[in-house]
Order: sequence, then C-alpha cells, then structure tokens
Amino acid sequence: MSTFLYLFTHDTLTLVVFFPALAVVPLLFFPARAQGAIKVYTLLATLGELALGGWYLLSRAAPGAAFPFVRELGLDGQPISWIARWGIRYELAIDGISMPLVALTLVLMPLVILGSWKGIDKHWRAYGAAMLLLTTGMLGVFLAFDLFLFYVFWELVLVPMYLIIGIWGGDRRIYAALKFFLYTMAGSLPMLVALLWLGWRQHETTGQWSFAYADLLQLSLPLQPQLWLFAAFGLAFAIKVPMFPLHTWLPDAHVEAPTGGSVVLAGVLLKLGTYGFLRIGFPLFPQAAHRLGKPLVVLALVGILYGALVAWVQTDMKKLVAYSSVAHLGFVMLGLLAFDLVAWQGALLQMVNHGLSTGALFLLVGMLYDRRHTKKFDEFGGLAKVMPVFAFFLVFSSLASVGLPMLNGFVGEFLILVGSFKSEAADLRWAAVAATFGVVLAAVYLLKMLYLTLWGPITRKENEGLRDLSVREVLTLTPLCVLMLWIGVAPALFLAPSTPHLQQLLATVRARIDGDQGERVARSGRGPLHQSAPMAPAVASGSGAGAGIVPARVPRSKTAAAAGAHGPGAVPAPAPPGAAP
Amino acid sequence: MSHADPLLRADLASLLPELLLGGFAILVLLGDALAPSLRRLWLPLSAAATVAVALLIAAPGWASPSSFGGFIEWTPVTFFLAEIVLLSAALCLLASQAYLRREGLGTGEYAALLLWCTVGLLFLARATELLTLFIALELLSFCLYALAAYHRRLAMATEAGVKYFLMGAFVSAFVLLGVALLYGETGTTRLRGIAEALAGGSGSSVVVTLGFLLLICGFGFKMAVVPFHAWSPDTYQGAPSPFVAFLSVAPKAASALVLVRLLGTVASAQVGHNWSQLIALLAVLSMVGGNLLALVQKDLKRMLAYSGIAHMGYLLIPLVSVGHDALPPVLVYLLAYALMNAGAFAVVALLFARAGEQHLIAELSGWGYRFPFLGLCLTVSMLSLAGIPPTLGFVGKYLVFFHAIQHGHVTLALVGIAASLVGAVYYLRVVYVLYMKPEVQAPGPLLIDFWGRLAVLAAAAGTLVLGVWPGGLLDWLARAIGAP
Amino acid sequence: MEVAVFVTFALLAVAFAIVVVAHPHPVKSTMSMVVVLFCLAVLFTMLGAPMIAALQVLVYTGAILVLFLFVIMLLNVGRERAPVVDRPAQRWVALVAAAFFAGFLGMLLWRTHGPDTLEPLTPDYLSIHRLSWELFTTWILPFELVGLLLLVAVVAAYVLARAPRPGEVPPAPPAEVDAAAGPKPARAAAGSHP
Amino acid sequence: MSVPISWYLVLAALLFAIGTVGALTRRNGITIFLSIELMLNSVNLLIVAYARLLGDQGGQVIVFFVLAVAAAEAAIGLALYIAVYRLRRTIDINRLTLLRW
Amino acid sequence: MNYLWLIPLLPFAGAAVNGALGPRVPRWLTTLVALAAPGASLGVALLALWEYRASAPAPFEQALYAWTRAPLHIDVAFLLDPLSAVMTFVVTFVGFWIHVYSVGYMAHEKGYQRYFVYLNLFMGMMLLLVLGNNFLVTFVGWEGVGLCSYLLIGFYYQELVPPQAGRKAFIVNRIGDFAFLVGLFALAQHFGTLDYRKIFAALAADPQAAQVPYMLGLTFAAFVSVCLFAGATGKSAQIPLYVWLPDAMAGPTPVSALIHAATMVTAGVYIVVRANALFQLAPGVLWAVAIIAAATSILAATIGVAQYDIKRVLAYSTVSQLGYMFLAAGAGAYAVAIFHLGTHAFFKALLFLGSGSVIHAVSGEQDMRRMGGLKKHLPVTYWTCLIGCLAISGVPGFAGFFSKDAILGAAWQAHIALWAIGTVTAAITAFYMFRLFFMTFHGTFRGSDEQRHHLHESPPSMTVPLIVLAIGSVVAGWVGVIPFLDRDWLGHFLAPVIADVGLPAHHAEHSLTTEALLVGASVLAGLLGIFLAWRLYGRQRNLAGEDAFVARFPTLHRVLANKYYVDELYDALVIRPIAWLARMCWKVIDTILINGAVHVGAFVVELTGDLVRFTTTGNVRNYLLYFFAAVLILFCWMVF
Repeated sequence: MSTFLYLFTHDTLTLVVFFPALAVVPLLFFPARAQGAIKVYTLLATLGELALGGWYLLSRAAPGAAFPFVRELGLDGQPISWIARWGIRYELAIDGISMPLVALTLVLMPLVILGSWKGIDKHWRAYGAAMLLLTTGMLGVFLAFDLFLFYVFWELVLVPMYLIIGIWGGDRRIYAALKFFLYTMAGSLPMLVALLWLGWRQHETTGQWSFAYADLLQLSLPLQPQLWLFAAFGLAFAIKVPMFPLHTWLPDAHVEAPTGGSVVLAGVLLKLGTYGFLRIGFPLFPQAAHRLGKPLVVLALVGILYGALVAWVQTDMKKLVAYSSVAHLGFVMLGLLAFDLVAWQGALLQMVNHGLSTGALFLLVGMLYDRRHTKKFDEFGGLAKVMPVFAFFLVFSSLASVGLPMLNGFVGEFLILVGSFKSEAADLRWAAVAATFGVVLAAVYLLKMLYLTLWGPITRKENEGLRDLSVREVLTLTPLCVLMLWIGVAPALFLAPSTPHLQQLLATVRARIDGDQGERVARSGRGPLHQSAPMAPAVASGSGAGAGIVPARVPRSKTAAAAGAHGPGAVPAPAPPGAAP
Repeated sequence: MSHADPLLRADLASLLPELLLGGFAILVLLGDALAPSLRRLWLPLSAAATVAVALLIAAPGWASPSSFGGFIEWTPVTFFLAEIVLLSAALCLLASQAYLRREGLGTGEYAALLLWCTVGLLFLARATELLTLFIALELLSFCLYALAAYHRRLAMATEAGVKYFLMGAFVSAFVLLGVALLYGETGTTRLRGIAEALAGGSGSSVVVTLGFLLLICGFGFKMAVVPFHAWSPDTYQGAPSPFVAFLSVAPKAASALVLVRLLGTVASAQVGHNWSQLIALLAVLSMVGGNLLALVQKDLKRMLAYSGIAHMGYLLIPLVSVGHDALPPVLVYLLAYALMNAGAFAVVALLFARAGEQHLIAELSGWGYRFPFLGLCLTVSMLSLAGIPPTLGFVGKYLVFFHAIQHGHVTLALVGIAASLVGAVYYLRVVYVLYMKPEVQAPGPLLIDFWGRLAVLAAAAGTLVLGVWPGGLLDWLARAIGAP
Repeated sequence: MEVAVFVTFALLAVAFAIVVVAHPHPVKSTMSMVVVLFCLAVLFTMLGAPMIAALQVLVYTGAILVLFLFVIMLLNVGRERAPVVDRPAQRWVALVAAAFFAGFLGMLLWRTHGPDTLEPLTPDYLSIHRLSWELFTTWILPFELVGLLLLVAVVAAYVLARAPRPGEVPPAPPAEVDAAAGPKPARAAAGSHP
Repeated sequence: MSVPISWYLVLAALLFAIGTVGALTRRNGITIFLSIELMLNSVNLLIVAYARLLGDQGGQVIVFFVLAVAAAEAAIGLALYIAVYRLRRTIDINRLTLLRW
Repeated sequence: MNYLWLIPLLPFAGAAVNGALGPRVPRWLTTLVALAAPGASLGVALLALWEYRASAPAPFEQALYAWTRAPLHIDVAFLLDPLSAVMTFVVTFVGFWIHVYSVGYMAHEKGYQRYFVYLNLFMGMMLLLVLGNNFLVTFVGWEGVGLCSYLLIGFYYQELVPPQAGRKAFIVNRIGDFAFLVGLFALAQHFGTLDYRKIFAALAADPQAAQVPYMLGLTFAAFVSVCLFAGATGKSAQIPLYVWLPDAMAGPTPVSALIHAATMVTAGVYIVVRANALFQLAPGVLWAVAIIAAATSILAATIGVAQYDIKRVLAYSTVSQLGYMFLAAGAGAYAVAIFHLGTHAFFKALLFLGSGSVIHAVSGEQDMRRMGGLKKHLPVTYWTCLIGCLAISGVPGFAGFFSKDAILGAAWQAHIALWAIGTVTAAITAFYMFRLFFMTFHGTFRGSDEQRHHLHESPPSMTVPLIVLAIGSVVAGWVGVIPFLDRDWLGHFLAPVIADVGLPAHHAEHSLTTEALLVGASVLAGLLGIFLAWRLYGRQRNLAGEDAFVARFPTLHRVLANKYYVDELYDALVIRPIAWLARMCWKVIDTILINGAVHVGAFVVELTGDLVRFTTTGNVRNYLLYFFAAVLILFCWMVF
C-alpha cells in the first residue's frame, strides 16, 4: 500500500501512465448534460497529463544525449511484484526507444480533444473517459517491461477504441468497430498463448517464474519454437501495424471513426505494432525474425506499394489517408527488418513522424467533415480560395507525409531507406529501391488529394461559404506542424535520445542472428555500423578489382544456416567484434 | 463396510454451514407463513445469512478435513468452492428481490429453496462418497426444478421447469446406474475406497469405466457441457432471470469440483486410458459448439446460456491433465465465471420488464445511456466473459491456457482462443447494442431496486478488482492447495 | 425351483415393463408398473433383501404409483392422441441405442459376473437389525440428507402446485399454447448482425 | 440350484434399457416419468444383486435411499406437471416447445 | 566567409517574414521584404565571391550543425568552390533581377504576397542546392525547388490547368528524385558519407574501388551515375522525363524565367558536373548521357518549331538547350556545360521575361498567332528580345555563340554524329526563335481590338531587368574569353572541380583549322535558321509562311504540334496501366479477396452456428436422446 501511495504521489511513470485513468473518476460525476464543462475538463486532464509526462521526460533528458533508462521500482528499490505467484511484475520502464512514442502520445492527446471539440456532439462524458483510458493503455504498452503487463495494456487499448469507433463513428461504425476489435483480438489471442508458452519455457529453463522483459531476453530458444512464437507475436503486431494482407480493418476503422479516433488510431495505435516488433518481436526471437525476414520484407514492400496504389484510387479523403498509413507503416517495417542501426533510427523516427503528419491530416479531414459532413472528393475542389489557412495546413501536412525534405517525413524515410540499402544483416538493396519508388507514389496520391480538394475552381455552391479554420483549429494544428518542421530541419536532436538504446538492442539481436548464421567470416572486422569514412568494401578488400564487394553480399549459405539451426539450444555465438555496442 | 464410527459431535459440527443455512431457510419459511408483511425482508436477510456463513467458514479449524467416516471432506478446495457457491447465492438473492416484487411472486419459499439448494451444493462439493453425492445432487436438483418453474404463471417458466426436470431425472437414473456399477465392482461407494479397490485390481475395468463415464456424463450434464448441454438454453430462457444468475453458476461450479474428484480417482486408480482425450473432446466440443451457438442467438439469456456452455469448455481444459495444479485455474475460472455471469444475469433481470417474453438483445439498444450504471456493469461482465484484461475473466482464461501450455496442450489452447474469438463477437454485440445503437424502445415498467444494484455492483467490482489484483487470490490458492 | 421363480417373475417384469413403456394409456401404464414393481419385490426377496422388498411394495406401489394415478386423473390425461412418436428417427434411434445399450451392458455384466458364485445367505445379511445399525451409523449423513430432501420435495411440490394465494396474480387463463404460435426463432426476429 | 447372480444383473440391464426406450419414445410426460421410475427401479435391482454378490448390506441401504429419492422426485415431477397443465392444458412433451433454438 | 550560410538563409527569411505578415499588409511592405531578401542574398554572395577570389580554387566549407549523427553523420554544411561560386552567382544575380521584374509583372495579381513567398522560398532552396556541401543538402534543395516549382506552376490555383501542370511537374520530378535517392543510398552504402569532398577524395584515392560490380550489372560508379543522371533527367527535363516542362508554362512568366529556364532546370546539369568524378569512371554512362542529351535537344527543338504558344516555344527551347548542356557534360566537357548553363541563364531568362512583357502587353494572350507588329509598341522589349534571340542562335559576339561553339567543339571530339545533331539543332533553334521573334514583333497586330487598345510598353520595373539581362546575354559569353585573355578562363577556373581520374582526357586542343571550320559551321547553321525564319515569317509580315509550312507538311506539322504524342504515349503505357492496377488492387484484392475471405469466414462460422442451433429443437425427448447417444458413443470410444 505504501508503495502504491508512493508511486502515485511522486514523479513516477506510474503517475504518468495512470493519471488519465484517475482523471476519469471525477469525469463520471459530471452531469451528462454539462458538455461544455466536460470538454474543458477533459482538455485540462490531457494537458495535465502532458505537463506531468512532459516534466517527467524533460527532467530526465539531456539534449543530444541518450535518454536514461529509468525503471520503476518500489519504495524498497526492488521491482514491484504484481502477481507474485507467476513472477509477474508491475514493471514499468522507459528508455530512449519508448520515450519518443510516449512523448508523441502525450502531445497528441490534448490535440485530439481539441480536434474533437465540434465533431463529437453527444455523450462527451463517455468520450472523454474513453480517450483518457485509451491514453493510459497506450502509455502502458510503451512503458511495460513485463510481457504480461504489456499484454494487459495491449488489450486495454482495445475497448476504448472500440467504443470510440462504434459510438461516435459514421454510418457503418459498428461494422468497422467490430472488425477492428476482432482483427486485433485474432492477433492478440495467439500472442497470449505464445506469451504463456514463453513464460513456461522461462520457468522450465531457469526454475523461476518470470515474464519480465529482461529475463525473457536472456532466454535463448532453439529456432523451431522461436519461429512459432515469432509467428504468434508477429501476427498480433502485424495486424496492428497493419501489414498487408492484414490491413483491411484499417480503412474501415479510419473511415468510420470520428476524427479524434482516427488521429489516435493512426497516430499512436498503429505504432503499437511496430513498437512491438522492435521491442519484443525481434529481440526475443532474433533468429526467427531473421529467417522470416524475407517474407516480411516482401509484405512490407507490398504494403508500401499496394497501400500507395490503393490510396491513389480512393474517392474518400479519409480512406486515402488510411491507405497512406498502410504505405507509411510499410516503410517502418522495412526499416525494422533491415536490422541496421540507421534504418532503426529512421523507423523509430518515422513512427513519430507518421503520428504527427497523419494525425494532422486526419484532423484536417475532420475539420472539413465538421463543416460539410462529407469526406468525398467529389464534394470539394477549390477550397484554397475560401479556406486559405486550411489549405496551408493541408499542404504542409501532406508534404510532410509525402516526405519532402526539411519536413519530418523525409528524415524518417531517408534513414530507413539508407539503412535498408546498406544493411548487412539483410540483403535489402532491391527492397530499398522498390520502397523508394513508394516515395514517388506518395506524391502521386497526396497531390491528388490536394488537387481534388484545394485547387481548381470551386464547383459546389455549398463550398463557397465555408468558414476558414477557427483559432481553436489553428491551435490544434500548429504544434504538429511546428514539430514536423523541427524534426525535418534538425532531426539529430530527436534521434539522439534513442540511438544508443537502439544500438544496444541491435547489437543483441545481431549477435544472435550472426550466431544463427555461423557466417562471420565474410564480414570479419566489419561492424554493423560504419562510422569511419571511407570504408567501402573495396577498402576492406584492397584494390582487387571488383572482388571486394562480393563476399559481403554473398547470399547466406544454406548449409551454414542449417548448421546454425541445428545447434542444440542455439547457443548464441559471441558477437562479431564490431557488433558490440 | 466397516462398522462404523459413532455419530460424533465433531462430525455434526463440521456440518455447520449446511445446518445454519438449512435452518435459516426453515426460519424464513416459517416467518413467511407467519408474518407475510415482512416478505420484502427475506431475500436480503437470506443474502446476509449467506454472507455471514461465507465469512464464518473462513474461520479456521471449525471442521475436520474428513468427517462422517469419509463421506464428506472439508479442504481448502471445498472451502473455496463453497465461497463461490455462497457468493452466487447471495448475488442471486439480492438480484431476485426486484424481480419477485415486480412479478408479484412470494419471496419466502424462493429464499428457502435457494438456501436449501445452496446446502445441497455444499454437500455436493464436499461429498467424497457416491451416495451422498447422489442425494446431494437430487437435493439441489429438486430445488432447481422448483425454482426454474417458480414463476408459475408463465408458460415459459413451467416449461423450463418440466424440461429441466425430465432431463435431470433421466440423467440421475444414469448417474445412479453409474453409482451402482461402481459399487458393485468395488464394494464400496467411498471414492477413496473405490480407488484403492481398483488399484488393488478388483472389478471389471470395462464396467468401472462405464460407471465412471456415466458419472462424468451426469455431472457434465449438470455443467452443461456439449453434448449434454441442450437443456441449459431452454431452461435459462424460461427460468426467472435472477435465478439463472445462480443456476448458471453454482451447480456448474460444484459439479466441476465433483468432476475433478472423479477424474482424480480415475487417474489414481488407473482405469481406462483415454480420460484425458475424453475431457479434451468435451472441452473442444463445448468451446466450439457453445460459442458457435451463442453467436447466432438473439435472445440475451439464451446467448448467455450458450456462452456458459462455452465457458465450461474452457474450464475443462485444465482437467485434461488433472492434478494438483489443475485446481487453481479451475477454481479461479469458476469464481470469475460466477461473478461475471451473475452480474450479467442480474442486469438482465433488472432491465427486462416482460418476464414471459424473449429477452432480445436488440431491446437494449441505446440503453447504455439510459441506464449508465447498469450498462457499465453489463459491459464489464461482457468484457470479462470475453476475456479482456483487466478483468477476472481474463485472469481465468490466462490460468486455464497457461495450464494447458504447461502440460503441452497447446493445440487445446489454440482451439480455445479461436473459440474465444467467436465469443468476442457476441459479447461485443451486447456492448454495441447498449452504446452504439439508437434507442428503439423505451423500457417497460422496470423496478431497479437497491439490492439489485448492489448485486450488480458487487459482481462488476469483484470482476474488476480481482482482475487487477489477482495476486492475493492466486497466492492463497497456491498456498492452500500447494500447487507447484 | 428358484430358477423357475426367477424366470417367471423376470419374464413377467420384462413383459409388463414393455407394457409400461408401450401402452398408450397412462393409467394402464401405471397399473403395469405396479406389476413390474411387485415382480421386482419378489426378486429382492430372493436376493435376501426382504426389507427392501417390503419398502418397494409399500413406498413405490403404495405411495408413488397412487400419486401417479391421482395426478393422471386430476389432469385427465387420456390416450396419446397421435401415434406414440411423431418423429420416426427419434423412435428408431432410441430403440437401436437402447437395444445396443441393453445388449452391451447385459453382455458385459454376464461376462464379468457369469462365473461368480454366491455365498449362501447368512442371517447377518438378512438381519434387519444390522441393516438399521448400518443405516444410522455409517449412512447417517445420507439419512439426514434424505430428510432434508423430503422436506424440500414437500415445499417444492407445494410451491409448484398450490393454488394461487389470495392477492396473488392468478395464472394466465389456460390457453392452448402451441409451439408454432410461440415466439418465433430468434433468427427470424428483428435485429441485425453486422 | 440357485439362480446365478448374472441373471439378475442382465435383467436389470434389460429393464433399464426398456425404461430408456420409454423415456425416449413417449410423448406423454407422465409416461416418460414412469419410464424413468422404471429405470431407477432397475438400478435398484442391480444394486441389490450386487449387494447380494458382495454380501454387503450397504447396498440395501443405498436402495433404501433411492426409494426415498424416487418418492420425492415423483412428488416434484407431478407437481410440475400440474403447474404446466394449468397453463397449457397439456403435458404432451411435443407441445412443450416454446423454448427452442 | 562564415556568413556563407546567410546566402540561402536570407531568402528563407524573406519567405518566412512575408508568410507571417500575411496577405493583408500593404503591398509596398511585401515588396520591400520580397526584394530585400534576394537582394541581400545577392549582396552577400557577391561579397563572398569577392573574398573567395583570394583563396580560390581551394574550397571553403562551413558546417552549421549535424543533421544526423553517427552512425550516418550528415552535416548541414555549405561549400564554396569554383562550381558553386559560378552557380551561386548565376542564381542570385538572375534571381534578383527576376524578383525585380516580378514586382511589375505581378502588380495586379491577387496572390501577390503568396507569389513572393514562394519565389523567395525557391531562391533559398536553389541556393541550398548549389551551396550544399553534401548530397543530402543538395537533395534537400533539389526537392525544395521541386516543391516551389509545384506551388508556382499551380499559382493560379483557381483555374483548372495550372494545378494539374504543377502536379505533373512534381510527380515527374519525383520519379527523377527516386533515382537520385537510390544513387544517394548507394553512395552512403559505399562511402558511409554523403560529403562531396570525402567522396571525391576517396574516389580519387582509389578509382578502382568504384569499378566493382554493383547493381543492375553495372559498376558502382556507373550505377550511381545512372541514378544521378536519371535524377537529372527529371529535374532538367531530359528524355524521358522532359514532359513536365512545357506544361509548367502554366505558371506566371517570371517563374518560367527563373525556375524553368535559368536556375532550377539546370540543377541536373549542376549535379552531373558536381559528380563528374563518378561519371568519369563510367564512360558508358557518359555516352548514354551524350546520346540522350543530343536526342533531347533535337527532339525538343523540332517540337518547338510547331508551337504557337510563345512560352511553349521557349519551354521546348529550354529543353533543347538543356540537352546541349548535357551533351557537353556527356562529351566530358563539364566546364563547357557550366559555361552554357550560365549564358543560357541570361539569355533564356531574358527571352522569358521578354515574352512576359509581351504577354503583359497583350492582356495575357500567349498565342503568337494573335500577336504581331508589337515592335513599335514595345521598343525596349523588342530590342532586348532581339539580343536574346541572337544570343541563343549563336550569332557571334553574343553569349550563346561562345558557349554553343564550345559545346559543338566538344561534341565533335566525342563523336561526329553528336556534333552533327548539335549543329542541326542549332539551326532549328535559330529558326524557331526567329519564328517567334517575327511572329511576335513584326507584321501587323492580329489580336482583338480590345487588346490592341491596351498595348503598352511595360513599366520600368520590368524593362530594367530586361536591359540588365540583355547586357548579361552579351557579356556572359565573353567571360570565358576575356578576363585574363586566357581562352577558356571558365574552364580553368572550374578545373579543380573536374576530376582527374587518370582517364584519357576527352578534349585536347583542336587544331586551328578544325576550330575555324567548326565555328564556321555553327555560325552558318544559326544564320541559316534565321534566314529561313525570315523567309517564312519575316518577309511576308503575316502568317502566310506558317500557312505554307502547315500546308506543305501537314502530317509532320501535326506530329510536331502534338509533341510526337509522347504525353499520350505515357498516358497509355504508364499511367493507365498503373491506375488500372491500383483499381484492381483496391476492388479485387482488397475488397473481394481479402475482405471477401474475411466475410466468407465470418459467414461460414455464423452459418454453422445457425445450422447447429436447430439441434436444440425444444423437444426435451430429443435432448434425452442426445444424452443417451452421447453416453453410448463416448463409451464405445472409451472402450474400443
């Protein structure tokens, strides 16, 4: 109990995570009719959360340096037990990998509430409660360092989102909400089984019950179970991402969800999937991830190109943006699958970027929807004349989404693509090239959107009298746009907190992948990361004409791989010299 | 048969809860006859008595582990089960007040029958001897038949009663046949004695197998496991809604414990070889069948009945490899099921005004806003039934699947999750009807009283609180039962 | 001699059992049941359980079946109007299954206990004194339970069958509620799936 | 010569099966219930025969209880029929299908 | 020179200030900011160049801050070396004067402030492009100018065509950028850095390392070169990505002058020259560059012959001239390419501004068939345009003469066919330019009376830049010759930038005779073109010549007027198939296959449930039978 009190009265992660949930309680006592008061209260709650979380992060961050790894401990300095029987801990922690996503969540939530001001016209109390609970769930997922806890938060996210889509959504909201829920459940239930199996295995191996991330990380599983487990976890994550062909819930959910729901969905919820891969999928099952890397890369690529193509032919603004999410998250997945530090940096940044730019786009679509109650392109055209401010923000956000240099999208995509292209753990050159083509397609569909909404003559009478954005709406969008520009111009500041953590994680993963491959000869003396220039393969191989680059790109020898697979218990071979952080 | 221990005071003392409850029931009955004007008191009073007994039995040392010459036992497992039964009885009693008042039904007999039924269930849970088991089964069944048909003015209720009765009587004949065969082959009716005799090699293994099978099927019937389930939706639909909160929980819980005992005996006697497969088969059938059938229901009570069938399927998973560590999952699951199902039926009882008609889910459209509290509690129940954290339902599922995985039944767990997915659809349907559909009709003349709310609140709060902090519960179970 | 008695009463029991289940008129069924029970009582006696035989005749024949008759008359249940079963499948499956069950169980018991020989009856076994000693010591708990059971049965029967109390809403007017006119299967009812 | 015990047992099985057939094929509620009583009684025969085989008086005690239970059951069952009959004017099982699907 | 970063920053600041001030401030304030920014930038640039003169050719680098840090360290850094110096001068100088011109040209437009925001932004991006010290900063500018181009082409967003043209420009450019990016990835992969100087130093240190097989069966150098050149074809409107440039004329004319003539479109040339070390290592790619360039130049020139829209003629002329530049680069004469880039910037900007002045005068009319006889109304425009036309036609003494001559000389050395194409193109260029000139200024006015009524010379804000640029069009050519009486001064100035990778030099000195012959041929070709134009258009002073031409070669004219149907071809071969694919993806894969599978699965589950539910018949005897049968079956299963 004292631990409990301590956690809720100090500057702790617990407070950051659960403050929104606590803020729900007073909300329940508001009279249902006092919509205005409820709105203001909800906004204040999210702002309070932003302040709390912001303070927590800022007081620990140092510009240009790694964000410290902070573990939530009890009063006694020990990890807090939750279900002692099964070694399940209430283990929250933050590091540079989760920090950006936490920050993203914190920033987005007040904007979401602001963006819902007009669009949500009923049951505000429930809406506020759902949003606040959602915040707790999402933060929890990012901060849970016990897999069981992770799962609980993972599922916790589901219900509020289901309600948000289903209650305040469009005409087919129930269908969309149910689809969202079932897809996610279909993924998370196998994950639960896999998780339990993992816990059991941990107990079998060490004699200790534990679901703690750090403990499970020590567990080196043979390839076969790894494959199954990765498949189960991966399914859950892939559905959430969503990767092709598991993405069809997304357009429906986005189209039907209210603006705020869409923003949260695109801004944060999808990141749960990619974060899951990064935090859990790859580190826990590195060999399996690597083995299944090829098909996953193909899916990511298909996602990029397919998402872009399908986005192009949409007639509904929101659907277009939704499919663009498929494409963008495809980039993130590609970056993650590259097993390369640069790509991972990019992927992590791109998660944030996507949250900002797509969040802004959904907000903008919502603002338009508030005015015209439609999202169809046919209904618009020439809006730049009547809504210049809106046009500015839409163009700005679209360009960020397109990946225009100086805006955030470019940084992420660039790093992902460079990283994938130069990755040594995975042979992704052609994949990177193909993905780069997705950048072209991004321009195609987003410019189509701009063209059909903003440019040209105004064709509809209804549009002639549209009001431009109000101060509230501008306030909603401005922080996002400022961040987009800031990240685009000076990304180093945003990359710095996470890079060392990513590097460490990558080293662990790579060490085990390399152990799996037993193929370190070809790249001896070459670390995963090139820090010195020039370090062309040619340099390594001397001036032997043309021969230098070949060994490094030799397709993994089948026999070597098989040998790795059969190694009993797959004891990870020591990391190659350069792989250590 | 040994010539027996004298009737000891200690033995009688170990019947304390049953005596108290049974005696209280008689008092209620008398009070009802003598002072009809107090009829609003009986149910809350009985509930209080139940709670009091529930608290009382938590005190240590009042009962010996085994009494009446090994006819009944009192172990932590029995204690836990007794608590579940008492809990559901209390919830049912509280939730019934409004229903009985609204429908103009007498409360005294209702309370008395329910308490006696509880007594029967306690005996069933405690019995380690087949005849006691049989009589306890009949005792509680009689109460259930009567309670199912308690709303005598309703065609549905009486029909439910008759159906349940015919099924029950038919099955009890089989149970008795099973008892007879076991008795004949081993010369005793005590489970331990049977196990010892079988281990000693007496009896025809095929006949014994048949005997056990009949018993297992009989209690499977009580648990409403596919393929012995057909009675349950009909009965649930017709029986008074608050009573179903009890009917759908307590008999199942006690029968599950009996099943554990039987399987334990079977395992220790090493009769027959594929009991595990049998249970696995029943589990799969129940999970799949229950969920599939629940999916297509429009009537909330029938839906919950099928959902209950499916939940019994999940419950059977740990019993596939019965052992000490199978008990915590089973018990926790039962507790979870008791809370969430009782909560759900209590809400149904409060929200549906026309007892004699179908309880269409669609009727709830938009009522989540009209009845925020009840809607919320029903939602909690549904989410818990669907196994979404942080509810006790999730903890139960977690333990069940974890047990399966620890014993290598991953396939079973996978079937379970596939079925859960189907399950999520219809549980969510209730939620979306509550909150996402526009209201189509105003409710009829409802009576939502304090006791009903209390029951609903207790169920929902229990579901949530224990879902968030299951640690103590699990620790207690582990310590008491000594699971690894 | 014993065999002859057994065969006679066994055949009688079987024959009347068949009448019980096959006769369309419930009164005749009930009366046949009396015969069956009586035959069984004879067999009980042969098995050294005269006490049970007596109870059988007293309780079963004397009380239970009379109750049956009363109710049949009260409800004025006549012959079953339609053929005994209206779904042939049910009947045939039931017959085959039951035959199989009887054959299987009979064969099983025959095979298991065919060679068993009986000890001669001892006075001890026949002693009613000993029986009651058993009843009140070893089996005291079931005995107490049965007491409660009977109480429950009384109350339950009263609850179910009593006339409506003054002030209580009377039962709905007896109407021929036909299944077909009952609530439609929910599938057809309003309400939509996603 | 004395009758082999297995004859009793087989007879019991046979009667049980006959009772089952009755329960499964009749539509009159009372006859069905009567068939169930027949099943119970056949089990009684089985138990008594077993008791005789085992030389254990306990079996007789069991039968004693079963008789009591059967009596109680009869009371409840018949009361239920009365209740149903009041509302439906029938106890034909085939017509008691308000609750289905 | 630590103020180098101010050069790109000042225009950005101008854009930001004007953007923040909004459209409601007084116009003079907008103008002030809009002109001050590039003006200051020009001033700073001149100052920097003056200072740099002392330390040249040693490059000057300035790193502002780290864009990303290890493992892939990229600085936001600027580089002043001979190449960027030349480029900076051209961009700031021409850019500034076009800003000035715009003040007059846009005076009556509604989006005045928006226009200058875009234009300033463009200046900043362009300067970022040329001053960037690494491929990334260049790429930022590269895409940035593309964006500004998009915005400025679509400046008249309320009309139908300009936004479409803008979109086309952006997307086609993006296709090029895609290749450019891939090139960047390869560079980053190979060198671990994107720094120009580090990369080129590594290349110079070990040229063989770049000859390793890489992708597509090419060597590393070739692969990267292909990528960069592919990027350049987009930006600099070469085959196959030139299609956007003519459409881009939908933007305001000063924009065409600045972006689509003088600066942005030359970025491709800049990048090829910048990366010449790589190209040098990939002779095959150089050939490809030369061939594509030659083909582009003649293709565009021939199309230009049949166009009536005054700006379109100039646009095709630009494409053609850009082909010239690439021809030079492909022939290995990088300095010459830059030389022509510079001269072209002057005279093409001049021509565009002149055409703008004309359009301004005739109330927005762009069809030359409705012009004519403007000479007396627009004297300044007339004379400055004449200078521009003479310059582009390669008439000796004017800027074009020197640069074009140098290109043809380089082409001659590369391959005679290239030279021949170049020379023919020169003739065609002269022809269509003077066709334009005569159609516009000579003869009688063919427009409506209302237009005639409004004919007027442009205000000084427009004529002054014309004059300045006209002077430039004359003088720029002499830069290569005069300053130190050193023939090919520019070539020597740029020499440090041009890699010496040990390959045989492409261009030794020609003999004097060859030189003379080449010069003669090119001058002759130009004069021939002018003469033809005069014959057809100038002499008869109306459109009779044009009519005769159309009558004589109807098919040819149709093909040329329709731009060889390339747009239609792209539409049929690329756009439609992809659109079809996209629709298939959506309707077939997404809707039918994936969603269909999900729905069918759900339906099957529900159907099963619906079928199974009928086992619960409501008849309790059935239930009894279920129980009994189940017991039997389970028993059999247990026993057997």
